[in-house]
Amino acid sequence: MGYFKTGLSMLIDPLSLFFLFVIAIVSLPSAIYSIGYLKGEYSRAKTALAWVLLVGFVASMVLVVTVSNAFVFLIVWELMSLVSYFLVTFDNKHEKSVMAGTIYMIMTHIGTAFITAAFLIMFKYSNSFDFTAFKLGCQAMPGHVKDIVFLFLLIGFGTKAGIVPLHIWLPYAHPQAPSHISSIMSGVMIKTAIYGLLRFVIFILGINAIWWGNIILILASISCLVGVIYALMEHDLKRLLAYHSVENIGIILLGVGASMVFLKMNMPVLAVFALCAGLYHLVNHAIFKGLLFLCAGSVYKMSQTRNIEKLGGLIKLMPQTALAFLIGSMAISAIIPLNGFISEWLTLQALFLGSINSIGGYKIFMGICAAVLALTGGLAAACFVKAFGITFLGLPRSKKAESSREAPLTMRLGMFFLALLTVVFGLAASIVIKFLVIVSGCATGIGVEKINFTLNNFVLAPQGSTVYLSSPLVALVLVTIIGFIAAGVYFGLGRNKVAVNKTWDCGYYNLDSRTEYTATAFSKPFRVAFSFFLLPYRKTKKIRESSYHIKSFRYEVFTTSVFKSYIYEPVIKLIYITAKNLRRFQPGSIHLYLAYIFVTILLLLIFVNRF
Amino acid sequence: MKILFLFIQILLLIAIAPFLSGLIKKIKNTLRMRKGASVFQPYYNLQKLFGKEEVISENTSWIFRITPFIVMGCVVLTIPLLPLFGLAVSLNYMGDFLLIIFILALGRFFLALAGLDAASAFGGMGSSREMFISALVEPVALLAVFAVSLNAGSTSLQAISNFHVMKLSSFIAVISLFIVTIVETSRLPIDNQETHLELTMIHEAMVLEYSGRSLALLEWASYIKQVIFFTILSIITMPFGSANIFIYFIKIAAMCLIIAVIEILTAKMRLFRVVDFLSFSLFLSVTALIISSIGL
Amino acid sequence: MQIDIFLFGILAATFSMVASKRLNTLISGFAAQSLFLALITFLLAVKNNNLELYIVAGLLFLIKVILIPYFLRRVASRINVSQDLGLFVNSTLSVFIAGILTYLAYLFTKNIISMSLGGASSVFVVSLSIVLIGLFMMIFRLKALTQIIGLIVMENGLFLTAASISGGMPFFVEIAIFFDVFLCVAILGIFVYKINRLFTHIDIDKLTELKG
Amino acid sequence: MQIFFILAIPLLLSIVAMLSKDTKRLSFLNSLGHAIVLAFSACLVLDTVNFSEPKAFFNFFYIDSLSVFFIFTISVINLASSLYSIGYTAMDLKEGVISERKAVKYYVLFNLFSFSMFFVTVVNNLGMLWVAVEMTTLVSAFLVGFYNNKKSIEAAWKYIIICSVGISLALLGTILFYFTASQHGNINSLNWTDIVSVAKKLDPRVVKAAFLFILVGYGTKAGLAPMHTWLPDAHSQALSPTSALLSGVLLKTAIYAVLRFAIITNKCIGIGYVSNLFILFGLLSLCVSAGFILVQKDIKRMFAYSSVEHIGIITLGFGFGGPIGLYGALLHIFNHAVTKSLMFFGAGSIVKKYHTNNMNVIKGVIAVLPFTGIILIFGVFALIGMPPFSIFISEIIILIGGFKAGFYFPSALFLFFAAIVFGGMLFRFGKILFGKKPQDMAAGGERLSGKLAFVFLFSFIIVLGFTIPGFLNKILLLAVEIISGA
Repeated sequence: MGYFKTGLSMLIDPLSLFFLFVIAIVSLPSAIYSIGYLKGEYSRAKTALAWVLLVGFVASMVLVVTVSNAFVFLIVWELMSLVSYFLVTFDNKHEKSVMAGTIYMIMTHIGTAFITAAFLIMFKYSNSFDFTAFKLGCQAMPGHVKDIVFLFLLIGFGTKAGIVPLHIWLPYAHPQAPSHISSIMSGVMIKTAIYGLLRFVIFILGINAIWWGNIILILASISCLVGVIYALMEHDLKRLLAYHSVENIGIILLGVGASMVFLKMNMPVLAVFALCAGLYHLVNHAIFKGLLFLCAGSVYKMSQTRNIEKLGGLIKLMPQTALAFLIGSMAISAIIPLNGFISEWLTLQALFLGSINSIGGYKIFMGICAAVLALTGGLAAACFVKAFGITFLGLPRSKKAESSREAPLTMRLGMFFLALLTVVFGLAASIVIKFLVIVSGCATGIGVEKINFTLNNFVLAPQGSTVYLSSPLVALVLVTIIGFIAAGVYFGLGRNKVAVNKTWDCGYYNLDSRTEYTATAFSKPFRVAFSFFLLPYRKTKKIRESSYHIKSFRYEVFTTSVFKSYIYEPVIKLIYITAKNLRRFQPGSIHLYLAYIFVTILLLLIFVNRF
Repeated sequence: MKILFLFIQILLLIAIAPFLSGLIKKIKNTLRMRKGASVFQPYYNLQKLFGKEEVISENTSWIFRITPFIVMGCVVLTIPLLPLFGLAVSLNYMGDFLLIIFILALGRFFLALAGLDAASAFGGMGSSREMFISALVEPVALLAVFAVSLNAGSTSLQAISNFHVMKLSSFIAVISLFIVTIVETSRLPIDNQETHLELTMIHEAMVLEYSGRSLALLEWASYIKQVIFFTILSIITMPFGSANIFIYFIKIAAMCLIIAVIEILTAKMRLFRVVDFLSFSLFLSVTALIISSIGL
Repeated sequence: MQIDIFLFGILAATFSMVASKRLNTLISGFAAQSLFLALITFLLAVKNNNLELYIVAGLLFLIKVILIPYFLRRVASRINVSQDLGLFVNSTLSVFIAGILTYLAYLFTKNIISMSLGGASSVFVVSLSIVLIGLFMMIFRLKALTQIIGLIVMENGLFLTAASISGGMPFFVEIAIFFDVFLCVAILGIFVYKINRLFTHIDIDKLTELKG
Repeated sequence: MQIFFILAIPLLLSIVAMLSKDTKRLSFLNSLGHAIVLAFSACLVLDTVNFSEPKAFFNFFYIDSLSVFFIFTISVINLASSLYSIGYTAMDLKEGVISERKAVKYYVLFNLFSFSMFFVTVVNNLGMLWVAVEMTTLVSAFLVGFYNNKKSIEAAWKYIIICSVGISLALLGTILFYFTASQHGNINSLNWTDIVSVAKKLDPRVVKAAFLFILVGYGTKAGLAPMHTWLPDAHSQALSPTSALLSGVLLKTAIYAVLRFAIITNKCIGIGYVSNLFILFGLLSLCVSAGFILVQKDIKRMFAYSSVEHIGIITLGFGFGGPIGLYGALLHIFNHAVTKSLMFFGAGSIVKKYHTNNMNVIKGVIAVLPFTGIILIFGVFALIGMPPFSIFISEIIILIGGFKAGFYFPSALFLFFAAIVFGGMLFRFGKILFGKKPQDMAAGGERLSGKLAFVFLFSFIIVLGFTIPGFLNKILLLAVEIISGA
């Protein structure tokens, strides 16, 4: 049984280091944040448990990205799921948490089953679980087996990453965990799936056919759109963010998928470039999603609600959290000059360059992917206008929101650390990409000594193209211009005369928080435009005083979760009904049971020669 | 030297922007057989607004206050990217065509937030619609840019302002970009700059709470935005004589004429009809892309 | 030759059990079957002049012909069970099915055993068919007691099979099996009492509390 | 020589129990006795590992590494169960569910039961093997019907009838083996060692048919679908310590019996035949149990079906064959025994506390029984095959065996059904373990002896999740050699 004498052999190459870095930059602020977050929420023992789980969670993720043996990988991979299950069910007094944990765990397990199958097929060809042996073994693997392995790995890691339609667990699980954990789960844990894809599909398996890249691009595009559309409909702040994780995984995979296509098209420079774009977005998403979850957590801790329809006006009550959330929102909406913008620009450029350099259908295909990305960006911006605007601006919509105060210092520290990083990764793009090139080279196995995507430390310049982008310059010019304008206005016109008054109310009403625009109303145009997909429906309820007089009228609008109600629920129902029918075969009659034995032996005797 | 030219370019565009708006109004009025206000009316408006006291809602936060500056800053920021006068210089190292889309997104983002800041239902409605339409416009714009850039071989604006870009696909893309321009400049049939009827307005609803110099800045910014879009269209469709300031003005005036004609010929659409309209333009963009991929 | 006659006797007894509708007939049928079995064993013992087989024949007679039927009758009378057996399948059909089962046993023997034995396998046919019929009785008869009888009919069949093969199994194994069967019947008897006490009937078909 | 102590101590204990009156002292003595048995079996394991020669006594006992492995498994579970019994019987006595005399009777039966199970694994004669298996049924039937209520008597009746019928078929199979051995092998012996030595000469047709009877017969006892029907009834009605024994080791002794015949069959006609049958029944068991687990509301029945599932996995492992598959299957036997016993103990404690088996009613176990609850949540994860627990390791080894041998489709089905079971179990147990505790229920009330049993078993689960100790590895490898006939 030499296969299992594994020990803990490590593989630390640029790819692993990159992921270690991502883990570190999100886990650290989250840990600091949790000091303040956990205080007063849980009992002493539970707080200690939270710390233990946090450490275990981070440790398992570190192991996932560093081990060099597939068998050990599988173990630490499941370990990571197990620890995160306990974190999701941490508030286990709520049935919701337990349910979320269960859904999460089941989906993850299905994914792991596929990964296991893929590993075992690879093992059959390599006779060892070691990565290097895997790599050697995969060279001898026939093409169609490679295809199957790829599909298994895609489903397996896709489940963890939350690719549509395997994303179903994500909006349940992420919001239920304590917020600092949500931030790590969304920021880092789902990225380990990307690591898995890079490590096992690109690094070890090697790309066999161009349709691998295509399928990833298609799934990525779908994930982008579906994620952001659902996010727009969502009024639970943390769930909203969770859906955005689906979207952003889609964007990351656009880069990865494009890279795979280019690899197969034998365009190494572009492949590296596209992968850089994907990886850049990966680290960016880790940063700003971590940040947003931390902010959402402090909103939740301070106001005790995550429903944005109950929030509002928090910018005055918790200004620093608001600022951090605003920065996060801008980053995720790809607003200049923050980091989300850089990676989205890079991805668009990668798709564009791919489009130029390829022929025929791929020109259009890449273009459509880029268009999807653009649409996603627009919708994401809309969503975060909603999220920030409804939560932080205007008037508080409930007593709970009115009574919130600024979060404790440790929490703010965690948030501002990440907020700072969004700026740094926005401005230092040219430096970051130099490292990413090395990482991509490691993943794809392409020599990257001659590949350079920067002009100097300030200007991004994709090789083989004449476009440039300099985010520091953009920021500089923008600040200068605004400064000039402000100065011009101030010195040209003098001090502004400002009168503070009530909001214009058409002269009729006293406006209060009940007349504010709501999140539901905000998302209405989107609901109507995407009604073919969202299938919205209404529930109205009249409460009558008498048959002539309606005392109050309740109106709620819902959307149908297409994947849940048309894929998962029917499948589960089918399995469940089959199981129920199966139950009828055991009605308690011993005569029947004896008959089973009788029939079994008869059938076996009849078909004895078939075995 | 280059910096100086850029500086002039920026100031010039800022300066003429209100005039173009006045020009369009004048053309419209003339076509309608009306006398109408002077072409310099926008300048008078701005002057008046700059001089007025500002009234701010008590519900607002700092977002509301900084937004005019950011919006203005954004539109101005796009100007140095355009390869115009002075041997078609531009701040090419700063970014490319795509950057313009991203820059405008920043302004829009803050404007929409400002709409929500005053806790007024009008503002919220405006923000919602603005974000809705702009989200739908984004893929249309991008695909059109994509098609044009494919012809140019680069998304760099300098590369685009070249004769060899002029292909069939570019023209189809330009039609699409023209629709984008109509949307982005709040023109009929998407939006109506002249109405304050609450159920129809989009851009005006967002800035409803603004007054005084803030409003002046926002108005001015929208004039500039209009110029920028006209410029982009002219660069692609008529890639000649960009260095010559008079030719440039003639091209821009032609754009104004077209816009004015379209405005008097159409009525405003229902909000959800816009989706169909934009799908049509998306279809155009895709067609452009397909034709371009064939090489035409 | 005598063996064949006795074999026929066993088969006849078995069929009569299948056809019977009353408990007492059933028990008598079982006694008859066991008697024929004992006789066959005895014959084999004479033939091989094997002391062990004599003992086995004696034990058979003692336990299966006398003791177990007595015990079953006693249980039946003690718990005052009705004589009606409760049939899922009426007796005509049952006999017909039993016939089919015998044919199946014949087929099985022909295809599997005879080939390696080279003829002379009628003992095997009969014994296998008894096993199958015993199982059939357990499946299609409702009462607890019939199930016990079905079980020991199967056991008889097995015994016959063993005996038909080169003079039976090793002696101490036979004895152990004997002992085991007897114990089994006794324990089942105890449970019949318990069932009767708790449920006031021994209608096994109605014991369906545990399901699914 | 240890084997005689291993056999004698349970017998002795049952005699002591018959004479004893003081339950409390008896229960401690019982645990002590089984601890000694475990020590002896550990010695036996080490002995076998070091000298690896099979031992035979009186032409009756035969002990090779396969038997030793089973003996070790049985003695581990016996000790755990006897530890748990201390608290369990005390509780029963306190609540007045059973009388003092009945408690004494329990210990008599307990020890007879363990004796019969040990006996199964050491006899050489296949006829005696049959007798021993039948003995385990007869003794444990009383343990199943221990409470003498309607349900338990019904369960016991079904148990004894179905298993007896099954076992009769196994006897037929044994006779057929004997037939061909004497006809073609020219030996007049039912000793396994003798038949194995002439295995090549046996008539393949007869062996094929005989093995079918063996598989269905002992398979009934092992709980292979569709002959598993007695199993949930018996397991759910037996006392919890007994359920653990039934599920943990009794089923495995039947597997042991099948294995002994499988070795002969493999030698005679090659491995394909047995392998296919094993895979068929393994998958069938997995399928059936997965369905039943999904809709099960009774906590103990749920575990019973889970046993069917794991027996299916074990059978599948043996079906996949090859050194890896066999190794995994054997390891799984041990892992499942340990884990399932733990779960039955946990279920026993829960049922004792909540007085219901219905999982829709049970809520907030962690709040009510903190120790049990926490051990149980890990136990559930262990049972459904999560690392770092032991069952994951053995399942993955079985899967490796399957892929290695090219059984892709069965392996895929295995993964599929395992996923269903995973979902079903997790769904149920998430609900009962977490949540608010019922208001009128006092927390606590866990006994030290019970905790000791939990810790004892749980340490195996954890340790085997990380490493397979050298002696166990060695004994498993030796047993694999025996099964594969090398």
